[in-house]
Amino acid sequence: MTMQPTTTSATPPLASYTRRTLLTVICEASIEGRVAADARRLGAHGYTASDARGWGQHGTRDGGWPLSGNVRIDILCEAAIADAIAGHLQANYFASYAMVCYLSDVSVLRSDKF
Amino acid sequence: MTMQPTTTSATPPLASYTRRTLLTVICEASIEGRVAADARRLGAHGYTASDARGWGQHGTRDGGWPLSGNVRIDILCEAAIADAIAGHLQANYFASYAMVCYLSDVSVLRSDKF
Amino acid sequence: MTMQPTTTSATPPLASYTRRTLLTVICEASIEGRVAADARRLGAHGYTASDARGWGQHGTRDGGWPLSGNVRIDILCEAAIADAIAGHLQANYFASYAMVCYLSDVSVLRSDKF
Amino acid sequence: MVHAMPFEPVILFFLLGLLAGLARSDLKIPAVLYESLSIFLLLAIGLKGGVELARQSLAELILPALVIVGIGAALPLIAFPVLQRLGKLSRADAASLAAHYGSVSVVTFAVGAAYLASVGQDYEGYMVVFLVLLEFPALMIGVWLARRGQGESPLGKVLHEVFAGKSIVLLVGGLLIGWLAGADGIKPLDRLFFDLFKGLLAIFLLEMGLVAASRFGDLRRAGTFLLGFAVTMPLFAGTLGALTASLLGLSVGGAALLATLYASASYIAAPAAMRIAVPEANPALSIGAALGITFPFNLVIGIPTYYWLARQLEGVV
Amino acid sequence: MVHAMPFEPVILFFLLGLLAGLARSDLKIPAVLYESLSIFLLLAIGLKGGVELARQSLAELILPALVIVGIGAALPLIAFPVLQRLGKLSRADAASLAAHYGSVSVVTFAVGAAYLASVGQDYEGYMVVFLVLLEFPALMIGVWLARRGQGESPLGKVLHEVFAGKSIVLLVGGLLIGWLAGADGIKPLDRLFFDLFKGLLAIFLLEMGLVAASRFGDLRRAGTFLLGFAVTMPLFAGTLGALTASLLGLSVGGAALLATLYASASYIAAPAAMRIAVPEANPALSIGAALGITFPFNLVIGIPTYYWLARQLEGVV
Amino acid sequence: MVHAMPFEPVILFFLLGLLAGLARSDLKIPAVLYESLSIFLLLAIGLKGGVELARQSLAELILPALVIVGIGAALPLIAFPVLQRLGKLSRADAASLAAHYGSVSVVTFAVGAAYLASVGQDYEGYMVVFLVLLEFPALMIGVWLARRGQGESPLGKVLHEVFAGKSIVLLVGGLLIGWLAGADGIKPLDRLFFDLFKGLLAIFLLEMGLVAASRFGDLRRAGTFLLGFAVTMPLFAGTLGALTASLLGLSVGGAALLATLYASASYIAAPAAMRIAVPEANPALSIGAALGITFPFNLVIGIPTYYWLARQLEGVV
Ligand SMILES: Nc1ncnc2c1ncn2[C@@H]1O[C@H](COP(=O)(O)O)[C@@H](O)[C@H]1O
Ligand SMILES: Nc1ncnc2c1ncn2[C@@H]1O[C@H](COP(=O)(O)O)[C@@H](O)[C@H]1O
Ligand SMILES: Nc1ncnc2c1ncn2[C@@H]1O[C@H](COP(=O)(O)O)[C@@H](O)[C@H]1O
Ligand code: NA
Ligand code: NA
Ligand code: NA
Repeated sequence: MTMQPTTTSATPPLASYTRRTLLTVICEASIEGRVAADARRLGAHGYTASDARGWGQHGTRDGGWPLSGNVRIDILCEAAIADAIAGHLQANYFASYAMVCYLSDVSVLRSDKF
Repeated sequence: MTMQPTTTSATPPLASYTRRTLLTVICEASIEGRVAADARRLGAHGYTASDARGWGQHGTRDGGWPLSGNVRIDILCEAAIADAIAGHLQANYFASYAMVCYLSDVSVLRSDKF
Repeated sequence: MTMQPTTTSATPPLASYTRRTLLTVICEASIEGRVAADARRLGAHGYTASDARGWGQHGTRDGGWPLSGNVRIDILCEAAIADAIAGHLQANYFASYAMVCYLSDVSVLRSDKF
Repeated sequence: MVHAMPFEPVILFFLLGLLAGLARSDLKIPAVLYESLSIFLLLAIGLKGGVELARQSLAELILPALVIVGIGAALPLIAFPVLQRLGKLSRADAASLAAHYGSVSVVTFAVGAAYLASVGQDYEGYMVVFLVLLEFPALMIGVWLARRGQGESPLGKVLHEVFAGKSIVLLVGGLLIGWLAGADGIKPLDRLFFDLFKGLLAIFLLEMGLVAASRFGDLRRAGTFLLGFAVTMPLFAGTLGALTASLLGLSVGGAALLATLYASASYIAAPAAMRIAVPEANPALSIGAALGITFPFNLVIGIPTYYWLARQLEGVV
Repeated sequence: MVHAMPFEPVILFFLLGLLAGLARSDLKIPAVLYESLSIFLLLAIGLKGGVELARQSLAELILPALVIVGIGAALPLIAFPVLQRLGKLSRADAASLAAHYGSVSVVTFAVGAAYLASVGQDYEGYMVVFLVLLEFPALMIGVWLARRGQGESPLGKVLHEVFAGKSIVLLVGGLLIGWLAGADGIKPLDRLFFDLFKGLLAIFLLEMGLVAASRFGDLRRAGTFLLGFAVTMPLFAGTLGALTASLLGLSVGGAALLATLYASASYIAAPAAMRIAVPEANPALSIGAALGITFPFNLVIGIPTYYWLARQLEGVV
Repeated sequence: MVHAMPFEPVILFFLLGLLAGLARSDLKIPAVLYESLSIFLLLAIGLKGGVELARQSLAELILPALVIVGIGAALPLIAFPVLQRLGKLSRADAASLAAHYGSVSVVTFAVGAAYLASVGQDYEGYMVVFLVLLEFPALMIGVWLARRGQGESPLGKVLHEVFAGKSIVLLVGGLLIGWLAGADGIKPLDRLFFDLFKGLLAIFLLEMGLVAASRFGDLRRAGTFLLGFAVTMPLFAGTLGALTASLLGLSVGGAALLATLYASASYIAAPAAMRIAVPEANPALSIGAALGITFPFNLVIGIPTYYWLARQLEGVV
């Protein structure tokens, strides 16, 4: 797998990008509202959610029934805020809820939005 | 956050990967068709969309009503094309539409497809 | 495009992250079950799927009809397993099915889960 | 005397949705159910109109149609300067609002027809033809108002957006099928399209109540001028509609329905068309006013008022 | 003699779903159809109850309502120590299960009512009021049981979750609309809400069969104690319900329905509320027992048994 | 004389969808509504067949069933060499197309039955049993044709895919429920499953029109041979069906329906099964032909033609 991050990108600097962190949370649909509220309180300026299904440690959640649906939440923000949200989720939900969360580095336009 | 990109990946080079750019656009569902057409015209060879909901600068878009739905669009392409599409979106939609867009680096199989 | 991976992230090490690979597969909805079963057999400990639509080499798949729907599958796992799954998909599905797959590097919490 | 309407059950469903929304209930009507119901309602309204049309000489409809569309087209032209000068709105916002209020709301029409049925008042079944005809002109005028003197005009896009848009396809499609098949041919479909109409309209209104509640927040930005406009404009347009109908010799029921059409503000076709043709207009303003105020106003107060008006004008004009 | 029930067609739909699920068929009821059907069923049950309520003096309902809710509230208090001591379940799990079995299942109620209709047995139409009233207390008690002596109590959240939750909004909303509009006002909606009720209940039960099949896996973890509990508890609660009803002088049909209510375990409101208020409870246990065992048990064996019981008690108490 | 069919209203809905699709309207039937409607149609067809079956001695059905399935199984065996030799298609594509045309289309059957009802022609109610039986054999044969002499054969997968597939589960499930419950037991479900059948079929056909329009593009790749096949094959198969039925002494209506079954091409079960068992076949070819040409052809021209044929053969064979 040739994941050499030192390869420089060939893109011309047409638009100006800034590095931000993308926090992705996959969790039970029933706590979507709480996660969104927590994220807002901890400093996120936006969030996006889609319905999802899947399986993991807590078994199969096939979404065939409202109580078995998952949701995929994406929050684009500064690294420190992503970290604060991830820490908060870890402290408050990991023990009792089906939940996965991970971070990636992305380049955004209009960095003031995030 | 230990995002040291110098860590070399342990994956055996079973398949051969190429670096490509993933352009993600989150925007009002009503302009999905236009964004897709623009992307095709600017050189994208494929695109993927899913329904989404969320909030940001333009308020809450909960998807409970056709006019308030969002869409998440992913386009995998060469960096230069991603840049051209992002620049085009910035020039044509950012002022008037709820829209977010960001780029990430990914490794693809079958690079000739993108 | 300022994708300098050498920029160090400002996030405080509140939570402890580990690097994992995110394998994303976009394919015909009709083979979701088989891809999920293959992934499990090859060592994945979880998976997430959402409905999607799009176009690519195999034409438009607008999801307006069960047989024309796509699915987006995300599998978070160790790089070697991601590679094994990607290789398996390449060998078994690429020739006959509409399918795209790519890998990205992400930082996970609770690395033992993946 | 204005017939009190609050106990008409379909209105109660709207109020239930409104209350549930304001109480932040987790009640949600799935978007797909909303879409399915609107497909049903549009087809059913079209079919019903088509069946009535089959009983009618089309030639006799041409004159009334021209008058009704002509006077209807005056509505956005009257609303625009009011919005721009008195309301101090930007040209784009004024044009977009003019288009919303000049066009018509299919569901308001359906509730008006249900109201007439519940008070036992007949009306011309072909009114649905005017519903279809009144949908476009205001949208064209709105785009023209927004773009005047700016060169580029996306009228072509708007025309396609509207004529190939799903509301028109379903309304006109239903109309044609009803007209071709006639009452007898449609009979096996009555059980779905006619018998279930009011029940499904009730569920649709429940959802509209939820959506209207979620739009109340937008109204804060709107200011009092817009609030006043959202109530005055339908009353003005409704009066114009009742007068026009009396002039054309329509029945009392027909006059009440034409008043309802003129008074109603589009919140499906217009927002979609304006979003594409006049993107710099703020959709929160127009949808907030049309859906948050004018729609409930027409349901609870407007429709009985227009009916009362139509009865006063009977034999007068 | 216990009336055999397996040939009642709505039950056959449940069995079809169960079999399809166990045979790993790819049959899936889309989640949106499930939600749409449950919106329909809740509204329809509410409307029907409201229409009946309009025929009733409300004052006469106060005493029976108090007795029925009071005795109903005893159910989770009885179940909790049994689950904790005999079942060796954690406090959270015992409290959550007590809440599930103390609360009620709307669909079990609907099947019970359909059963009575099919054997030609009348019942008090206002029973649906008790259905609404019995939904809450057990959930409150469950939260209290789980949190006793732990300081923080999320009762407020649960109260909002339940009262603004969609089942209550739709049931109570339907009840009020039916009550305000009365049988005559509702008539134009009958074609949807009453005529289609049983057919749509059948499709809903098909889906419940599929869901129940997918929950059988959870039962392996549950152990034999829980399996026994999931059958014994409804029989005990059903008997208590039939006795309470006879005491209050309800009809045979009313007694069978109250027994069904007490015997039923909630699998919609309770799981949602417990997931938020008692997150450390394992939802697989409670949903597995309520939906995997108690629900099918009540459908096939329980309801005819409670009806038989109600007839035995007639004139005795 | 062939009965003209274009004014049969359900066909008009198909044409409306076709036109809307070709005009690039934004009209979309949500996928979930499509799935919900197909669940309804399959259950309703099954139930209706089951109720009729309950009036029938099963033993008498065995011989006709064997003949009908046997002759039906010849269809893919005849189509395969034609497609491979004359059409110069790859073995996989020829086998897949043979499976599609050998199997049957439930919706074409439903439209055929609606057509007979609208011209007042009776037919054997148990025809739906043959619909179920004819679904499988061609799929098995298609897989066998594609895999002959290649060792590995995924017949097991296909068998599970088909027998546990949702169309069979719903059709056979409905059949069994209708048979067990009988006409009286099913009565409370009539309002949904029978009264609404034609209206919901109309909405389903609207969607099929949209889908068919979106498949026209695929046909360009197909070439004229396939276009001819998609019209000739149903005429040939329909004639074989009418002859078989007359031979077996079925009524005129039964003969028309069996002709329709033989003539119809599967576009639900077959594509799903072939995608898994013969993935190297190009689905655009088979779906384009079956849905883009044969389905509309059967609706508008085929069905009246088969009915005409059945009447010509009456008393002749
Ligand atoms: N390794 C994984 N890759 C992708 N998604 C996962 C993974 N593990 C868990 N998930 C998703 O996160 C949800 C909750 O995970 P869990 O808490 O492990 O049950 C699952 O239902 C999946 O949708
Ligand atoms: N910071 C963010 N993180 C994730 N999604 C966002 C963010 N900001 C905006 N979005 C999404 O993009 C849509 C449009 O954003 P906006 O233009 O900021 O209203 C929102 O409705 C969200 O779905
Ligand atoms: N370049 C691309 N970017 C994003 N999604 C793609 C791309 N190419 C293909 N896809 C998605 O993958 C599916 C199958 O791709 P294909 O095999 O190229 O037809 C398409 O229907 C799209 O949803
Ligand atoms: Na108007
Ligand atoms: Na109970
Ligand atoms: Na056939």
